[in-house]
Amino acid sequence: ADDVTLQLKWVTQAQFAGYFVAKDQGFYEEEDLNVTILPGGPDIAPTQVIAGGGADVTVEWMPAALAAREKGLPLVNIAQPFKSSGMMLTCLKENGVASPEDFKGKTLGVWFFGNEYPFLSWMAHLGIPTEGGADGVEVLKQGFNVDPLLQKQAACISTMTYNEYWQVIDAGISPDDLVTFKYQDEGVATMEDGLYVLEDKLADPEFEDKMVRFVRASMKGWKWAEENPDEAAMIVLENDETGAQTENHQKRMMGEIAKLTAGSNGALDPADYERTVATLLAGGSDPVISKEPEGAWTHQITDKALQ
Amino acid sequence: MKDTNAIAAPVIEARGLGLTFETADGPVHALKDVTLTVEKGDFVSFIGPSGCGKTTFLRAIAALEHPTEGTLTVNGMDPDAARRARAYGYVFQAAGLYPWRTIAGNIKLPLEIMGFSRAEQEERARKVLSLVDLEGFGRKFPWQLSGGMQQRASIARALAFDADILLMDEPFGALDEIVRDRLNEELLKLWARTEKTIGFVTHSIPEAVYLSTRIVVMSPRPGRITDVIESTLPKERPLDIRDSAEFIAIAHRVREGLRSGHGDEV
Amino acid sequence: MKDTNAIAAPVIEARGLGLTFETADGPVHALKDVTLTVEKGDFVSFIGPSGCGKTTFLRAIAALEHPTEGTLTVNGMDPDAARRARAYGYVFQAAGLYPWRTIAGNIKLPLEIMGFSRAEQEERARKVLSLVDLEGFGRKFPWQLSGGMQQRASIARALAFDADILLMDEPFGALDEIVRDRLNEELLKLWARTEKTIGFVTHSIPEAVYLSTRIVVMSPRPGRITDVIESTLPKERPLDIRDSAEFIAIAHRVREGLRSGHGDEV
Amino acid sequence: MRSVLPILTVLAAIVAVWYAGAVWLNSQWSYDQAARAGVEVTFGEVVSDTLKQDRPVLPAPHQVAEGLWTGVTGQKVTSKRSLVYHGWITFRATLLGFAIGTGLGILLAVGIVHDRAMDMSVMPWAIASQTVPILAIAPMVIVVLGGPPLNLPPLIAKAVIAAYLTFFPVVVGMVKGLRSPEGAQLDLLKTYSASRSQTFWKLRLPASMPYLFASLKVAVAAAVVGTIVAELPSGAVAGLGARLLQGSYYGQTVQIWAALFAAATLAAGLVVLIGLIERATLARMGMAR
Amino acid sequence: MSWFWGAVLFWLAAWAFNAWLARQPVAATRAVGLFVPALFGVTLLVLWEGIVRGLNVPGVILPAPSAIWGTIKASVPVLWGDFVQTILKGALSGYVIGCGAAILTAIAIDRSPFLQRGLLPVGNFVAALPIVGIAPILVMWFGFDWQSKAAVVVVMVFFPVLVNTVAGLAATERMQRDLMATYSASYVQTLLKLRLPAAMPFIFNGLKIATTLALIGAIVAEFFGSPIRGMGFRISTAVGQLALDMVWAEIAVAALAGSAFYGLVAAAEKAVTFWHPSQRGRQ
Ligand SMILES: Nc1ncnc2c1ncn2[C@@H]1O[C@H](COP(=O)(O)OP(=O)(O)OP(=O)(O)O)[C@@H](O)[C@H]1O
Ligand SMILES: Nc1ncnc2c1ncn2[C@@H]1O[C@H](COP(=O)(O)OP(=O)(O)OP(=O)(O)O)[C@@H](O)[C@H]1O
Ligand SMILES: Cc1ncc(C[n+]2csc(CCO)c2C)c(N)n1
Ligand SMILES: [Mg+2]
Ligand SMILES: [Mg+2]
Repeated sequence: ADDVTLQLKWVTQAQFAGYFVAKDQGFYEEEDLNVTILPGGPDIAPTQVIAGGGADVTVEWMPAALAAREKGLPLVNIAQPFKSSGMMLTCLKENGVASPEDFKGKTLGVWFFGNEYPFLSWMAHLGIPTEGGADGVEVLKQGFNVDPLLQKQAACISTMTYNEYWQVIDAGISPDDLVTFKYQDEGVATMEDGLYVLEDKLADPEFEDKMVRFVRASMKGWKWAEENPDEAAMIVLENDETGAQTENHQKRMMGEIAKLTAGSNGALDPADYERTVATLLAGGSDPVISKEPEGAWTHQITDKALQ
Repeated sequence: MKDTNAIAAPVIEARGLGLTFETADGPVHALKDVTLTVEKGDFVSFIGPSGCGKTTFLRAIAALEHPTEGTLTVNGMDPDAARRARAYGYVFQAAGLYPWRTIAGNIKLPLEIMGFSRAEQEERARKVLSLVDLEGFGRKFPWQLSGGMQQRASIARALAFDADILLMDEPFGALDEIVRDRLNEELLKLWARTEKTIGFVTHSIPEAVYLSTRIVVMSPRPGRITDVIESTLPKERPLDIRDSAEFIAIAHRVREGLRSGHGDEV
Repeated sequence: MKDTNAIAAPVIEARGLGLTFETADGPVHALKDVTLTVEKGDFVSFIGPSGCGKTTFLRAIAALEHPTEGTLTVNGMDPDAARRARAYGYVFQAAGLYPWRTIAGNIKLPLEIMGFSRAEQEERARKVLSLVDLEGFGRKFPWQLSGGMQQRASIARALAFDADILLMDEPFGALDEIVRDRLNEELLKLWARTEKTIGFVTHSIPEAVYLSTRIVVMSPRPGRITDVIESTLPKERPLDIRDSAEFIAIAHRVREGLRSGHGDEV
Repeated sequence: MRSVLPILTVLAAIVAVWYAGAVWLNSQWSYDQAARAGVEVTFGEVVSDTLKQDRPVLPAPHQVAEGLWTGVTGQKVTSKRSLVYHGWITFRATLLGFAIGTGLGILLAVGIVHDRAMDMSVMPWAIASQTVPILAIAPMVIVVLGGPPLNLPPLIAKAVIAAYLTFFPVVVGMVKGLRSPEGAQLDLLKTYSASRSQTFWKLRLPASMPYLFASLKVAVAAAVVGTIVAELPSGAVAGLGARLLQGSYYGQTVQIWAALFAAATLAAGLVVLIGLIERATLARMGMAR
Repeated sequence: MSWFWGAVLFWLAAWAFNAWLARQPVAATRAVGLFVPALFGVTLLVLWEGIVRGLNVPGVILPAPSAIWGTIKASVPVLWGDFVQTILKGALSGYVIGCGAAILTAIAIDRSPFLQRGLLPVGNFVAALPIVGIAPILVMWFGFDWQSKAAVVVVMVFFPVLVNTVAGLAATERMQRDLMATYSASYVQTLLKLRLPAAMPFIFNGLKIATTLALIGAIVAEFFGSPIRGMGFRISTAVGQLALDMVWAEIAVAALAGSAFYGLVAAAEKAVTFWHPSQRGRQ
């Protein structure tokens, strides 16, 4: 069997159910692959791992991947299992935020570490400076959890539809007390959770073949997970080495994830790509990418995998 | 509480004094059944082999150790009270100057604590420094001086505040014979002039005989007094009194006392 | 200076020796123009006030300091070579036993370094321990002994490897008179028996006179030799020789020498 | 043993302050929740609520104790939910890193003491090395060591980070210790014309032992910290560090504190262990009085 | 490859030169004392540059020193802003509060052996709590700005300084204390004139250890939530952006600031404890 190492963007959770399912259900084995899944975490830059040769393929968000490409690391998107973006800003109603106009003068929690680009683009889009002041917003680098909202250190925080949002709910705040702004709805969505490899390796037919099989098996895993969300969540749970995840949370997460993967067969939709790039290029004074990227995605793999 | 009634109570009075240290290896009887009376103006030397309790006895007088048996009074009070009344100056076996203070600073230390005025401090420091021949060394630090000079500085420190009792634990041990002779003479003069009461520990028989009005011979295990020799020498003592027959006789008696105490060891 | 009628080269020979320490406060002339010849079998005492360079001179002989002027040879070689040839045993002013070694272990230290066999080490340690009256203390650690016992152990350590030259820096300074007398006698016996050459620093005039064939009187600032007194005492010396007129005369001469050297200071 | 009562007293005081702090810090949430629900609450209700919240700002001592207890005994020790399992993983890496760091530190110290050039050049950089924020470079170290061509297992990568924090106290303490012999002690060996290696084995090394043990105690605690830091980015899969992070990510304060106490217990246990070894060694050397 | 071997060669040559220089009589002078470690540092940098270029290490794994230097020059305002936020506001204030509190606590518990026996073991346990665990909690308590960083620093430096101060206050010799007893000095007099001066070498030992801890603490705490400036913030975001040259620029600033901080405390130590044998030996 051929070895493939996959680097995840985050810790083991239902966000990556498709891959765990493919491994657990033997889809990779059927393709004669021996896949190692490396969990990520707040301190792991998947781009760096792949640059260091620690992985063959990685799950990454497109803004970070394009930024890395500009920095000289030629990442290429070979598949896009997620159709929609799950990122949003979640605000407490009592803090007086009802629409984006109300952001001014407020403190907003934002994820950095390469995940700040969609937010910065959005603010640039709205024309709100991020340097603080009465007309701007105060930005707080949000840590790992939703505490800044619960502790009232921020008026709004970044959440994923499938994860942090539910942590806020679990903490005992009812959905009625919350206001959410989905990037998808605001028209500034960027693509999340694509599969990326190094460009020069794609020239190698053997590697190309491995990736074709890998993407095929992974998409099979995703579709299985969409159809059997509860079983998929249990598979994820079994693969969690820290023993910190809970069944309830993972099952719910799987349900939300299924909404994001729905509508993708694995092939990247060039229209989504164009929108992402346009959003990023509008990224204010310190743009994520300064010029239109070239060759940042390919259908080379999905064409073969999905025929 | 001092002797207002003329002829007065003894300055130091020990009755059946015992002091036992509890150690991991069992008790050490540093002093046993020590009885001694020291009158005002006495110059008492303590002599005896290493470990016989000389230092311990002096420390007990200074309330640095607490007797486990018997009674001990200083100026008629209990030693702790005497200490709080700053009844004595103490010269330790080692100089023990504070390295972060200059020599003058070290000498002023007790004066600062006892609340002397700045001017008085300067004045007294100057005086005692010249007494021990250390003029000009006031601004040096202790570690810039030789061992002998440090020892002299520590004597100056004890003299600075002019207590009535002076307790000295081998103060001249580190000095050479000539300097020692000179300081012996100075000490005698000081004692004659000030009528201080002095307790003095030494290893040297000639020194003990030359200085003392009374010589206490001690012996170890347990530490006890084996002999108390009253000196018949006059109060006025030139250095060459040491060649007199009387001196040699006393020295002989001390040596005999020591030797008998030594019988059981080394 | 002694006349070299003997066959061999002198054991120690210093010519116009000078040693200056550079310090932050300027140079200190510890030794200046020191000329001295020590023959095999001599027992030479160095006496003089504190800071006159006695220790420095002994250390220069042992190649622990390096003269800045003049020449110095030991056994005809330069001191460093003599040190490497392990020509001497050295007893320091402080005992300096290693606290993590037992007394026997401390005594075996030089023997281990010089590569003696195990059996030989045991044998020698036993022998020197009894020489200094410390039988039965071999397995104690230094801090379990009194200061005097520690000093004796350090003497035993220097004797253990039986060097021809013995350099001793105030070895008996910390001991009381009785023990000191006994060790003085032992040292004389050892010297007579082994024909060692001994360099001996002391503060005590009687000790210097009692022990030596030659007494070197030194004086400070700069450290120099002011007098060399040949002893006329016989080689056989009972303790009571110290009451003889001859002894007293020599002691007097030493005292005079010391006093004149002291003129400028203290 | 005389210390038992004082320690218990201090612990009791800390627990009392802790409870007070828990009430104080958690009450905001109780009031906010009540306000959101539109109900009035009494102070008594607030207090009892603050001591049993799911996501307290500061969990009460009994909550942490419970977390520790279930973490340790709630399942088989081989279970991934067991604190013992994670503690064991951290412990292994800590010990390996500690061994590497100590060895390296001693070697460096020996070099510094014996070679002037090393003395003058290495020490300032050893100090500078410790000002580098380890958490910043840990991920890179993990990536570099874990990836080709080295492909080292996570255990080694973690141990390297632990060693990085370990070596410094050892170097500092050991240099001090190897230099602790006084001039007189060195002079003695000079009079025996002892070689450098004899001086090292017979004087410098034994003299340095108390210093070495003092630094080893600091170093082993640092090694635990290093391992935990290294566990954060190593994929956050296992170990107390991963537990800590997971707890932090999901706002499971009780889990954080339980992992935190487990880590501190591990470190304290190792320090005590070294203390015992120290006592035994120094007693054998006759240096314990 | 030639870069690589050239660098190794340079390193060997410089090492030989340093070894030679250290043996010269001039080695004792201050200039050489600075030059030797500087040359050592330069050789490390040259070796690093050589390895990166010689082995073609990608810049996203390890940038070359020259690239880092370029970034430093280009981003002075950013670096300065981060320095102010993290070092001046976070680390320094925490250091002063933490060390001050520790010394005062040590003096406060000094008279109570009971408290000392109880507090020190517990203190050692608390000191063993890894900061990566404490930092998120303190960020939660004190907000995301510099106050929480200072709090982390306080927690980190408190116990080392406390333990050292307590040890220092106990470090007087018996005779030195007896001397005070013979003067019947009050507690405060003994403290001011004997025990504090005698404790200084120990206290400074703690203060020196605390400098590096303070820096690490302030930077690491920023990983757990911060405003959008500060060295820890910059490092963690720059890693995510693969801007490793920026990461290393911040690390360089941290190392420089840390060494300067340490040097400052060491200089103060020298001035205050000039009388201690360890300082006297070095003139
Ligand atoms: N703190 C202590 N704990 C236990 N034993 C002690 C202590 N202090 C002194 N001793 C023991 O008490 C005895 C008397 O000691 P002391 O110091 O009084 O002797 P000394 O006559 O002054 O001797 P030296 O001439 O050597 O100074 C010795 O056996 C000594 O070991
Ligand atoms: N390492 C040194 N650096 C500077 N000065 C020194 C050093 N060693 C000794 N001296 C000085 O050299 C002079 C001679 O010192 P030395 O130790 O030889 O005197 P000594 O005759 O042995 O005195 P003592 O009887 O006090 O032991 C003194 O003034 C001393 O201060
Ligand atoms: C420190 C840090 N915070 C947030 C993210 C953003 N993020 C990327 S994937 C993911 C999982 C959502 O459940 C999240 C939160 C990050 N990468 N690192
Ligand atoms: Mg005594
Ligand atoms: Mg001397």
